[in-house]
Amino acid sequence: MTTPLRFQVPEPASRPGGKPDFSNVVIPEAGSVERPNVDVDPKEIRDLAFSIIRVLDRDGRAVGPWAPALDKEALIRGLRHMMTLRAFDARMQMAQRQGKTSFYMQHTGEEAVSCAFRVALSPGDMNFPTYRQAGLLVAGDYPLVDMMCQIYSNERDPLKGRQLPVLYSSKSHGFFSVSGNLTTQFIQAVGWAMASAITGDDKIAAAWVGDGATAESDFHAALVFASTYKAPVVLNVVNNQWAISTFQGIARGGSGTFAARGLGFGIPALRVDGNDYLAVYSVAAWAVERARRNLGPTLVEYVTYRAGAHSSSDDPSAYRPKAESEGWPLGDPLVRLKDHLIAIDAWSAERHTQAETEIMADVVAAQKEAERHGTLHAGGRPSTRDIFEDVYAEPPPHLRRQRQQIGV
Amino acid sequence: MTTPLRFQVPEPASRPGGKPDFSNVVIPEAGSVERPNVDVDPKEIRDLAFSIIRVLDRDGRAVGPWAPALDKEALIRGLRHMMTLRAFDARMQMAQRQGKTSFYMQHTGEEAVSCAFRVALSPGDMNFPTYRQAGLLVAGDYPLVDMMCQIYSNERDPLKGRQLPVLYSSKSHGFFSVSGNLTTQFIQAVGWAMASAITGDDKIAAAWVGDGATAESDFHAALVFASTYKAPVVLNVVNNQWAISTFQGIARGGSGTFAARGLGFGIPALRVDGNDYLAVYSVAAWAVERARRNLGPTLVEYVTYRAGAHSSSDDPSAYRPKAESEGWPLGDPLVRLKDHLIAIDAWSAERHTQAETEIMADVVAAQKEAERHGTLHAGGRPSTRDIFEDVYAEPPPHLRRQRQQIGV
Amino acid sequence: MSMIEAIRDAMDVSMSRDDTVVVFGEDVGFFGGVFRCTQGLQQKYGASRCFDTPINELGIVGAAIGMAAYGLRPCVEIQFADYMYPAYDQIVSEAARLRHRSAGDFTCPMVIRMPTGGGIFGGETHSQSPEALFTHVAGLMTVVPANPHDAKGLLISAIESPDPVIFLEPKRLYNGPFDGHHDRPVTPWSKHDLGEVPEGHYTVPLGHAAIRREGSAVTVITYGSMVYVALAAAEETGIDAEVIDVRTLVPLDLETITASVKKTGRCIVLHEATLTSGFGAELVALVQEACFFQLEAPVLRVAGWDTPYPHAQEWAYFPGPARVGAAMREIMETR
Amino acid sequence: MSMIEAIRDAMDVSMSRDDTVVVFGEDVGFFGGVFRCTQGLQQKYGASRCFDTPINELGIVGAAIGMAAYGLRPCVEIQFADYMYPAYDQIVSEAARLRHRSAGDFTCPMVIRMPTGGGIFGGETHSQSPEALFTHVAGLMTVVPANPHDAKGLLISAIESPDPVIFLEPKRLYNGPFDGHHDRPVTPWSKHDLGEVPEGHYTVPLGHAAIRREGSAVTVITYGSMVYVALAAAEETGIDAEVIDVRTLVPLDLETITASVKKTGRCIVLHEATLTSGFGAELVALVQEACFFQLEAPVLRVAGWDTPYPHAQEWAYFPGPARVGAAMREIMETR
Ligand SMILES: Cc1ncc(C[n+]2csc(CCOP(=O)(O)OP(=O)(O)O)c2C)c(N)n1
Ligand SMILES: Cc1ncc(C[n+]2csc(CCOP(=O)(O)OP(=O)(O)O)c2C)c(N)n1
Ligand SMILES: [Mg+2]
Ligand SMILES: [Mg+2]
Repeated sequence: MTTPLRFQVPEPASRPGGKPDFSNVVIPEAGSVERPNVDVDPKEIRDLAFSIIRVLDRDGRAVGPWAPALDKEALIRGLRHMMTLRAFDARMQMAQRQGKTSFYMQHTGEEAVSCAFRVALSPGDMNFPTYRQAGLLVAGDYPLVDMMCQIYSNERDPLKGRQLPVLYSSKSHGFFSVSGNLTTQFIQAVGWAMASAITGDDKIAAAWVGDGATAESDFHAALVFASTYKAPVVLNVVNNQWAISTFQGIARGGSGTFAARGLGFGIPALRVDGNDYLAVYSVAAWAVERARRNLGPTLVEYVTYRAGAHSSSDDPSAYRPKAESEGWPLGDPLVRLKDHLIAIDAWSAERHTQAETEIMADVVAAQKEAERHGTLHAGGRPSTRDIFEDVYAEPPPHLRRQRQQIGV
Repeated sequence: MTTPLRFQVPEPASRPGGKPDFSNVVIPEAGSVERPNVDVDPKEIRDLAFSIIRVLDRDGRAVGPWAPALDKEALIRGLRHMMTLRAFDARMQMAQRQGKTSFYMQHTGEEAVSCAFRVALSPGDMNFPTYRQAGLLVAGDYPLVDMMCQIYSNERDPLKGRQLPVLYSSKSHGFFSVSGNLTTQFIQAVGWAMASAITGDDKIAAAWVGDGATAESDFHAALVFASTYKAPVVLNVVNNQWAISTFQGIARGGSGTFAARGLGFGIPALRVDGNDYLAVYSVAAWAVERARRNLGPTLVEYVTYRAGAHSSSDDPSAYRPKAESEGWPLGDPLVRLKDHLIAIDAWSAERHTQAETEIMADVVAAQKEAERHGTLHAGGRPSTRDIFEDVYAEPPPHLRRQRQQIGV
Repeated sequence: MSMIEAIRDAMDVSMSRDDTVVVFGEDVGFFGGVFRCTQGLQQKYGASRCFDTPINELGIVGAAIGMAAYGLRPCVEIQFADYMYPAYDQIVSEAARLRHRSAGDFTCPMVIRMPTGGGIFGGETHSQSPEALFTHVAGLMTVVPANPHDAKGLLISAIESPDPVIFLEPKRLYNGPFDGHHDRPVTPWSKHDLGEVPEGHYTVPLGHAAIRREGSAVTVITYGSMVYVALAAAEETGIDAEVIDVRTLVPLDLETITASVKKTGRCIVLHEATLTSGFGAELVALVQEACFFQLEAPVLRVAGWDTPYPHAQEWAYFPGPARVGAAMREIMETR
Repeated sequence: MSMIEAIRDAMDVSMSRDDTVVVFGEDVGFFGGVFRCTQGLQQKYGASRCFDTPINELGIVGAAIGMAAYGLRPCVEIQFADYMYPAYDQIVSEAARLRHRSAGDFTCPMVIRMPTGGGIFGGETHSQSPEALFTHVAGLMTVVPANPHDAKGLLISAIESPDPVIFLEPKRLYNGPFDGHHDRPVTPWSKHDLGEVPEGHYTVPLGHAAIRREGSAVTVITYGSMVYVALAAAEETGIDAEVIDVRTLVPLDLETITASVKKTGRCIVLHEATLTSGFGAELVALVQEACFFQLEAPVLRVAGWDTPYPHAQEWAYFPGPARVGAAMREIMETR
């Protein structure tokens, strides 16, 4: 027999006890990647799937062809969105520790992705998010109190206590009901976009998935349908380097990037610095315009890092170096946008501290308001009747019988 | 509102009544595509996913770097394999029309793909075929009588009448049980290959799927696992231009080719003239060597044409021009190998006619033999007991009770 | 008209009345479906409303869910019920629960049509009856028509339903009321009153069973092809069976069922799907609870064997009139 | 030891005795599984025999089928039973039928482990009990252990089985015999006799039920977490119930069940899964057929409501001792 085969399982560059090592993340200079027209032939831009589009340079200046036309007010709003999301995470994470709810998931380090993307959308567009895009709600001015009531499963929970915390839903805010099952929403987004095209509407859809969840087979269904029908959809992959305990290499395999997945379908694929608010906005706007102009889908990979735990049930120190996040080469999205605003004299350290205080005050106020309507185990809660409603528009006889059994 | 979106559904170049049109199939000169070393970096050969590797030129000469080292005897054997498969198809198609079985599927025009690939494998390697790779059995000298007994579901059917005709199974001949469900076998092949690597074996797997079935989500699972674990597997896509009534554009979408799917996974992807026996063999050998040398998976797209109906239940004239197959630019694999053998003075028109007669005689003899053991509705048949056996290794009580109910 | 024509007519009527109704699936567009159920719809309504899809059942249902969330009413075809499994996650985890988990913020009005059942020598992957895999799932409705009139009326109801409906079409009934006597010709629907299908729009409401034969001796609860097997068995045994076609498995018309069983005091549950954990088990559980004191014999089940559906031994697998007749005799002897 | 340790021990023992046993799934390799059931196995046996997979359940099961066909004995983990649906086609159409369709040419010895059931505030996607979706499928065996001793012995039997086994682990029992009294602390397995797990290799054979409480008044047939709910209800109502832990749903130990029901004359079927078409329906159908003339009351079912599993209203959904006790009183009053 010829030399025996060997089984190969990818391993991350470093594990607990080891030194953080991101030498494999090749980072081009800010401003160095060209910006094609939105009607470019996908074939011409295959290389964009293997680079990283960046706008903010080391000195906090916005450079290169992808530097967007966002005025100071817009940028300050963006910073406030990210600061709000971070403050919200801090309070809710603590509330979970205090037993006020069962579960929570933070966005730490990834705030720019959903916050900046949201700004590139128009009213009526629809996101099909995962559990880690609450920035779409925050940047869309969805009431923090309502988010908190959902997390607390209290009497004011818009979802009536049925859903796990953070699996929000808001049609009016272009935020599709988050599923606990990974990746199912990716093909649904494509279907929603097909419907918009079928009816001659001008709304577009945005699909969201994490690096780990791209491995699910629904991802393939989405790319096949999007490619075949040229659906007006932006296919977003948030590569925060980790699934739960498995690093991106397990899902990604031998392809250098997740953006590369688009190449097999003739779908233009861009890779962007996910911690660069300006770059994220600019790439999102490019992809949204392609969809809106009926030029078809775009795949976007956001290169970022999950600085916190996967969820309140997770402890990353079991599978990655404790200090790994400090080694992350793309920095912190809030700090980078803040530094940019200061560099362009639109902001100052003082205003920042002041803003932090204001925002935290707002979040705490919202939390107080939410808690007046109860938390998971105390105070006002959804009724038992809510279990039986909305299973169908009209409760069928067998459900009416079951309701009567517990007398609600 | 901006200009309304439009829904786009791909349409084939021509439909019934129209002229066959394959102008979209770009065909490079035979011998014009380079042949990289098997340990090449996949990045270096992305262009091979968009070309077509061809060996036999217009004059029937074998040209270029992919011309394999197959001696005359091997080539004549290959021709005989393809002629046998075609004769087999003719007889079984007729038997189905005569009501001797319920269903049949032909290979007309695609004989080179499975017949030539089989020759590149070694004993112990395992194919995970679809219903259209019987050439793997024929070229592996599996008894025609056994194939026919399976088709007839008769008393000698190795599968005891349980399976639909042509869904053969033969572990000893490296032919995994064909499933009636599309694409499920693609990931199973990767798992088999992983097992071979896990145990330090030197056997490799070959996965098979049609152009239409690449759309199934199991295809994604297979590419993800193959890419992540560098599994020793050859991933074969037989692009015969049509699914049932849907042309390849419906499954392929915006990517120029099916081979391109590999690029998203860093899997080397080759496209080959599926009607060129020498090219198919040569590409298969290249991919098999990569797998055997633990260099990982290869995706191969065979460009061919389904000259016949999808199955005995199908009538292609309802969805494509009657004469479309005559317009197919890559010709007939049997004729092309025959012409090559004549061009190199290894064969003659006379020997060909003689071989046709011999082969048909063998097939007819096999059919007589098979029919002595019965056909679907007449003569010897599998027993009713066979319904209940092999559901589990040991029949559990409830199945024993059910067997007793019909007294078998 | 045939059941195929009735089903096509239901989609045609719905598409002409409501622009949000769209129809798609594998080979459904240009070709009109492998069973021809959608023939002519693309020509009539254009490729935006009736189109071919890639071969990906997960994609078909997943895309339909997105469309339904947008506001369309997709009516999709899975080529054979045997091929619904890849879509099972989208059906169970998504379509069935969307209204509930979003508290009505998003809904999923859609129909998933699929040919079901055996009798066509289709082997294990063209013969299955997976209805019980849907009836266990809260949020779905499951419908099985047994004649052209019901097929059209029920399909229109399903398309107009605000919630997802699984619409299982007994393929062996497409052309006539097959009663299990595979050695005899099947009379075409054109020669059958239930083959008389009104023109235009009408509905058969979901959740209502139909009594196909009145009787006093034993109640046979069934659906799909088995309705005609039960009728044949009644004639052949001379046992005065009451044959109930439940038509809608969920929501179930328990009233009609219990009224009948209380009258006859005996009950047989009949389906083609494998016995264990089949929908028949649910029917037995409900009947014995509701009619315990009226039952003179245990409720019997006649069903497919707990094996894959075989190719050559099709008629030994299919629960035909002989097996049903034997069960009728057995239950009449019990006292 | 805890049920988690018992399950880990079963895999450890099997891997050390048989090189062909491989373990993989999402987060099961380096990290040792989100419930820590595979902790230490990669360190002990290497990444070739215990490894992490991409997040694709279809791929996990599909690859395992190929490995089983090669000659390995994969024991894979689906992180939560709620996530098995993407793999359902591979389980139903492939693993379950491979031996039959290939006439034994290829077989599929594999175990698919998955945590099941609620009680952890996991909401609709971390709480489901999909056992009935497996029991309907010919070719599968379905096992639900209810204590550490059985968990280890049954899992070793499952790994050594020549056919595919679905191994459902009631996650609420991982650390102790939870009886539905969520307001009380759970005594850890270490303080429970069934938490005493023999060292090394032993098996609990598939297909055998266990009587957890002998009684004369009513038979409660159940499995998983509900075993302890039934025991609690018996104590609290003072009704002398016989509690049967079926342990293996398919193949089912019908003898033990019918012997008990014939003795008590009354029967309650209890599970956490949604009522309609749940495995309880099959148990009722079998019991009423086998024990009709001994039954003094209809068989009652206590089960999860026919709705998705809610987050906040978990304890109104979970069939706890109060609901089971009420059913016991009701059935004792019927005569
Ligand atoms: C179908 C399915 N399988 C598994 C899980 C369990 N699970 C939840 S999140 C997660 C990791 C996802 O990682 P990634 O996609 O990278 O998203 P991230 O958490 O990093 O944002 C897993 C395995 C699930 N929710 N659904
Ligand atoms: C899961 C599943 N969906 C649908 C089908 C029905 N079906 C059988 S063959 C076929 C077309 C496959 O086309 P292709 O993959 O191109 O293979 P070819 O027949 O051309 O060799 C379809 C739709 C099936 N067998 N399984
Ligand atoms: Mg991630
Ligand atoms: Mg094809």
